[in-house]
Amino acid sequence: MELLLQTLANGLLIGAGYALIAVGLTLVFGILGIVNFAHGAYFALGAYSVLIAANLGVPYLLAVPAGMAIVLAAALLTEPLVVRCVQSGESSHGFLIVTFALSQALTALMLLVAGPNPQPVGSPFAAISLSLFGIVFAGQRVLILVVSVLVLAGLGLWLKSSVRGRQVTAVAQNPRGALYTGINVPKIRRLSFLVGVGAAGLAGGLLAPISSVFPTMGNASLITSFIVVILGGMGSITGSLLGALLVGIANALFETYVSVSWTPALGWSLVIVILLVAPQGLRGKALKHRY
Amino acid sequence: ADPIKIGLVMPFSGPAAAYGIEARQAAELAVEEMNAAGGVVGGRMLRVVYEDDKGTPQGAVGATQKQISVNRVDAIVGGMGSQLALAQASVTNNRILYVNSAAQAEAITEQGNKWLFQINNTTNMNSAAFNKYVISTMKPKTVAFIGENTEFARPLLNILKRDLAEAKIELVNVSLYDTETNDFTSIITRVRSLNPELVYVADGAPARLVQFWKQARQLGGFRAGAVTPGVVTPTVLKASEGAMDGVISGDIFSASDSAPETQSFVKAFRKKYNADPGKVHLVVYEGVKVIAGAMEKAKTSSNYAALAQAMRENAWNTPRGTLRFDAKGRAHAPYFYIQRVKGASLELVSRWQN
Amino acid sequence: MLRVDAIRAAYGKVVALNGVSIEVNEGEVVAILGANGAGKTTLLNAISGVVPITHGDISLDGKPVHGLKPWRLARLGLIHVPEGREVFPAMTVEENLRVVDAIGDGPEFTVDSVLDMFPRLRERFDQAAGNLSGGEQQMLAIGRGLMARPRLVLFDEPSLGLSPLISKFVLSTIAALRSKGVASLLVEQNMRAALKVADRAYVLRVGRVVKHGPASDMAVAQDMREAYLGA
Amino acid sequence: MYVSDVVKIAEHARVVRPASSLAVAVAVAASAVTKRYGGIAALKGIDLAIEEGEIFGIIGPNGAGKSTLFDVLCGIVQPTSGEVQLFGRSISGMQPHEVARLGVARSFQRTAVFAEASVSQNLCFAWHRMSGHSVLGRLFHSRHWHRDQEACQDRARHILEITGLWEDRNRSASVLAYGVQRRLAVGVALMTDPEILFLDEPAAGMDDHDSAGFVDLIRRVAPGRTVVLVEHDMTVIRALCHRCLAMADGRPLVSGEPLDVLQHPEVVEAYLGAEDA
Amino acid sequence: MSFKDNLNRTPFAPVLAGVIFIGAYGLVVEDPFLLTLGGYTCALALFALSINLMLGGVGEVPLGQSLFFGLGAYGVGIGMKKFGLSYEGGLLAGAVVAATLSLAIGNLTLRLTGAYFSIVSWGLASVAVVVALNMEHFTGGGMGLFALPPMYLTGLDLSQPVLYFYLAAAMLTGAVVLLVAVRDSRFGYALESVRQNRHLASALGIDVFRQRLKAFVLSAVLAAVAGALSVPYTQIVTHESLGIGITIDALLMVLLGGVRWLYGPILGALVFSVVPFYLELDVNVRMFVFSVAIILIMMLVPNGLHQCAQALVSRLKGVRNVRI
Ligand SMILES: Nc1ncnc2c1ncn2[C@@H]1O[C@H](COP(=O)(O)OP(=O)(O)OP(=O)(O)O)[C@@H](O)[C@H]1O
Ligand SMILES: Nc1ncnc2c1ncn2[C@@H]1O[C@H](COP(=O)(O)OP(=O)(O)OP(=O)(O)O)[C@@H](O)[C@H]1O
Ligand SMILES: [Mg+2]
Ligand SMILES: [Mg+2]
Repeated sequence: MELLLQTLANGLLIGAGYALIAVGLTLVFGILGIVNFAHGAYFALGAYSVLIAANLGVPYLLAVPAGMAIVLAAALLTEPLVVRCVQSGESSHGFLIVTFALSQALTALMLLVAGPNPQPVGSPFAAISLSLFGIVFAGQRVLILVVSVLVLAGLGLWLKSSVRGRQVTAVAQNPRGALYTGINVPKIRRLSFLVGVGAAGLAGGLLAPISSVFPTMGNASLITSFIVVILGGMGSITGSLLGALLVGIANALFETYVSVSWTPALGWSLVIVILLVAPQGLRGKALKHRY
Repeated sequence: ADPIKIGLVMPFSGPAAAYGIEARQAAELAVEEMNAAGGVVGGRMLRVVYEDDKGTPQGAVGATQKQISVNRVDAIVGGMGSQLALAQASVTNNRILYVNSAAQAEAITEQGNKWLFQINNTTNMNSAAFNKYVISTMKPKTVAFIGENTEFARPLLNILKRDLAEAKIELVNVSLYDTETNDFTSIITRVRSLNPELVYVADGAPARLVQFWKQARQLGGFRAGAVTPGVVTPTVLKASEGAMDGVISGDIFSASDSAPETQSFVKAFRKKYNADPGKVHLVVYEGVKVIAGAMEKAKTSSNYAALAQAMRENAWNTPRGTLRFDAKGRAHAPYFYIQRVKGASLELVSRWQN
Repeated sequence: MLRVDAIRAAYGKVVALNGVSIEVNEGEVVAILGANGAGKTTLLNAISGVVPITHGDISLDGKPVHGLKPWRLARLGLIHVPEGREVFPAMTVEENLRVVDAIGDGPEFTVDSVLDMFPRLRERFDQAAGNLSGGEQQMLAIGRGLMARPRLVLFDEPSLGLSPLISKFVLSTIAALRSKGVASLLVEQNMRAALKVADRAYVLRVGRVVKHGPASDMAVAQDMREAYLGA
Repeated sequence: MYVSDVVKIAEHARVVRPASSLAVAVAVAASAVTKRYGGIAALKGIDLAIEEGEIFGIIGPNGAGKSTLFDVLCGIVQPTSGEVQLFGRSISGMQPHEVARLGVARSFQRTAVFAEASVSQNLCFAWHRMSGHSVLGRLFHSRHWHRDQEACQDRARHILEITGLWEDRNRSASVLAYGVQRRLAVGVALMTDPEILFLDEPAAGMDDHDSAGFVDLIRRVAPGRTVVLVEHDMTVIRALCHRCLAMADGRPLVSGEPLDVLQHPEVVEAYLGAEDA
Repeated sequence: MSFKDNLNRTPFAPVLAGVIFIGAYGLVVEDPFLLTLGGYTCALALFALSINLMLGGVGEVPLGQSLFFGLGAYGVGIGMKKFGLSYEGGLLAGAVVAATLSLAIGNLTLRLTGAYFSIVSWGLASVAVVVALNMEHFTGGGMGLFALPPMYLTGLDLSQPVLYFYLAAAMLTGAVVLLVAVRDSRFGYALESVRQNRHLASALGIDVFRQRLKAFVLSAVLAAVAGALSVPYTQIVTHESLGIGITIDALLMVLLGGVRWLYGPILGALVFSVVPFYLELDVNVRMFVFSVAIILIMMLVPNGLHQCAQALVSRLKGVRNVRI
């Protein structure tokens, strides 16, 4: 019983982390139609930024926002590259190549500057762990859960009930129509790219103390985020939360009770099964017009 | 005279890039020392030429091919992984002298490849020593195995299973996780709930090893002894920030061995890089040194039959003592080290005579 | 209020507008007529900043607006109700209306007043816009345009796909907007109906204005035929 | 007053139905067709019998269910209840392409063309489904293949001419003016030489000249086919249709001769508005 | 210009040019590195063609195409090591398995589109990796299958660099001829119309799902053959051949070369496999430079390198292509 509860708690906490990483990916896809392969690289960049700030003596809780600011600056610089390729090209797959190359370039840059070795990031929460009825909650993970809930709820609220947020959705669905409606489409795109990438940076900074920092740390997270985003339905915030919790808890249960070596197949199998039943994911919306 | 070129084929990009960089450091140090001592084969200088194998077999083949036909190197040092070593060996076979520095699968040296040599112990050799220590000195009643699901950890598991069965020790858990895993909470939870007397962790990637131990500590750690064979490098120690305290490691090399040949290597390395050398440093350093030594002895850089003969027939003085190669090209060193992690360093527990 | 002076616009080598000049005065309804491919849509797109122009000038209230992006023009009270409706398909009718910043300085329209105008939309209030019928989408597009509180609306074939009854209603609405001080530039295929509500009209043929004048003078069949087709 | 070509043609050349048929076969039959989307009933019971060779018009206010009816008749949407028969064969459970292969072509209310292809390629796509060569045929019967290509081009040229698209044949479909795209959509449908042609507001967005041309075109191609069209342009309906159906709110309102239908008071009230009557 | 001039009367001319180039390359080049690299490049180009059949032909991004590449490689590996088949037998077995599996997979997944299809296909390939890792006695687990017996194709020894190059190039040429025929056939037209507008296509009587499935199966077989052709080069079959990395490489080749052009992937493969080997830079600098160069190329010629060639040709012909 205790093992089950602990496992469920683990799943929940891990899922919260997944959600935080995935939400930026889903946002950028939903609004720009871009599957951002560089998401993992921005995630790693967030972690490195926190590392640098921490090395300069900035306390962790300040280093995280500082790191996020650095990532935002990087996003601002790279945004024209990525967003420009949305419209140009006949194949409409140009973004694949651009975001992928961007991820390689960023990773190479991090390798060149910081070297390949994993480096530790300290956090005051890393040392704490709460124990409730014999169930252990690692402090840093609880922090992530809290931030994740706040960020997701904030984003969801923003998209749903502010005019600017609705405009973000509008641009996602019909940029041309948005242009005619007097919406500043490039600005909205930039905004959503920044928010998406910023969330990745934040996630990187928060997860760094758990995993330590190295240039390819984003790869695994990228895969999980893809699973989560697709499960939930691309572009849906509640969807990615659902997807993240589902994957987190399912993985935890499977690893504890069934098999570790088959776990990587579990997330994918979930995706495959769920999409065959619901082709738009759990909360995705079809964007098609009638003919 | 023309310089002698030694080709280093290593992963410089991708997840294993850390090893490539370490390999480069070691090779540079070795070459520097040799050149400072006047070069080899009549004063020819040594030069290292690098190619990236990206950590994939395809990449390894391309890089090795290029080393041979474009860069025209005289010998190749590679093998940062068994698949890579096999791929590289398929290209070098009968064409050039090839030294597999780090990969330890038995199969690499079973192919009947005359000009292939291996510096690291094979998995069997490593496990024989390490498991003996675990079983006869630590005497656990129950053991849990956790490791990456790759050609690195699987053979270790198989041998461990056999040895534990012989000693009637129960193996209560086996968790082989994917290399993309970055969260070990569930595995740790499960193992904690089983409460084994010993936890055996086999992971060849420094970043993951660090993650594992940090997460284990956050969840309260194990109430048991823990061992991990082979890969506790200085990088790992630094990044783990004490999360690995008390972990026992068995390795072919210990920087804290007081033997003079070890200490002179460690000192030279510290001087150049201001850090302790790890195992990867050692095997690549030895690989380069042994090749150069064989060239000097055989007075040739391209007669591979003669070079191979020289390699086999001589004993090589290296940082870990006197090294000999057997008929299959495997190196045999005098000692095996059992060490314990303490803070950011390893303390020597015992040195086993092989 | 709006002055378009000898503008030229081209898609690559295809010149779609070749020196077009038109004018819309305060509170006026001006019709643009012309055959398919004459360049009417391109003209509206050029005015609203969607298609760049290579020559000529456009000014709004005497200020040059040439090169301004659509969202800047919306701020100045110019809104374009485009060809092809361009609604947001997965958003509901309500969200489609509420997405608009009421940034213009024209008369106010609320969601309610739009729904009053098109009761059909009220019945479909919570439905995804992509599932609406063609005519319902057209109503939505018009309503959405008005929500931005424009003083000048560019209508590109607003009656397209509307039933005769509703299209009459839409045209009379455009006429009624005039009395609220909202000017319209109206592209229509239904020439007769358009000329009924318009004050003045221009006829476009292959990118040029070939005829213009008060609407009442325009309705001479033979002239129009020539103007349209260059017979 | 500018008298459009349409009106002129309408005056002295009403299409005469092929009189030969005493017992005319029914091409399109719908019985008690309903369609619900959640709470919305788009069709509330439609019965329909369109005879072979007929040009049949459907009119009705926006949202009356005309396009939905088309979707049901073409198998794109499965009705909630009721049945559709084409040439006496029930199409329930058939995929849209299977229905199309019965000899049905349609145009859509939202213009649908192959946007990345040129106008003439658009037509070739439509043709190849029926007559193109297989992969092996391409490899081993090169001569036949070339002949095929020429046959395709001949037919395409014919369509280009009758739809007035010849000038635009090499332009990409996506850059055409709206009205021209509508013509292309009709041309693509015609390229398959359908026995039943469903046209959803084909003349919407066409100028008077083009819609006159369109009326002409339909008259030209109508013999031997059944044409069903939805239109909001009453001139077109009057000029073309043998019979027509007025719908409102998912139900049939009136059907019969176009002139009668258009003068029916309910139709005038719900659809046309007083003045046009 | 008459309407008929649109007809391309010499669709096989580029193939002929290619054959001449291949012949010359094999004769002139003696360096085994360049020859084997040439052969491997042909295998990669074949894989890129298979990807482009999905990307340019069906309009989906097949992130999991490596599944079939890996099947081809494992077909040879398992066939030769575990069943004592010849190389040809292994190749054939891999292709047949790939065809069967793709039929089954396609039936399930081709109902999805866009990112959903891409990710599910990636998922399947990832599951295949897990299977390959865990079914140790069959696949060799993490170590893979190695020490394969000598490989012969049509009696020719593939360990000879020249022969390997020629045979791989011949397979590639065959695939190109097949794809040209596909493009000009009823199937090719149907596929193209489905890609551009599936609603219209189905209203014209085209069975959308079937066309997509046919293309998927064909691309799977091509990928499997490519995978089999890569084995004489790598000499070891590992789970890497099933992994996303190889798909991404091939995707980059396709996009770099140009999606809308049949030969684009081949051009891309050439650039991709040759250029990095000759960028004499520190590896990480090289990776950085190469990635940035790719981004720049995509900014300048968003439709791939063939756009440059096209612009040049039309400049020469005095025609300017108009696009906005
Ligand atoms: N994106 C484009 N690229 C190239 N040419 C275009 C593009 N859009 C329009 N054109 C061309 O410009 C000319 C004018 O087109 P426009 O759409 O302005 O005509 P229109 O008067 O609105 O016609 P319609 O009444 O059919 O809507 C046409 O010849 C058209 O083919
Ligand atoms: N997929 C759908 N989901 C929900 N409602 C739908 C759907 N399709 C159609 N409807 C509704 O059914 C009604 C009939 O639509 P339909 O498109 O058939 O009308 P129509 O007669 O063609 O109108 P118009 O003349 O404006 O084109 C509309 O009110 C529409 O909102
Ligand atoms: Mg227009
Ligand atoms: Mg309709």
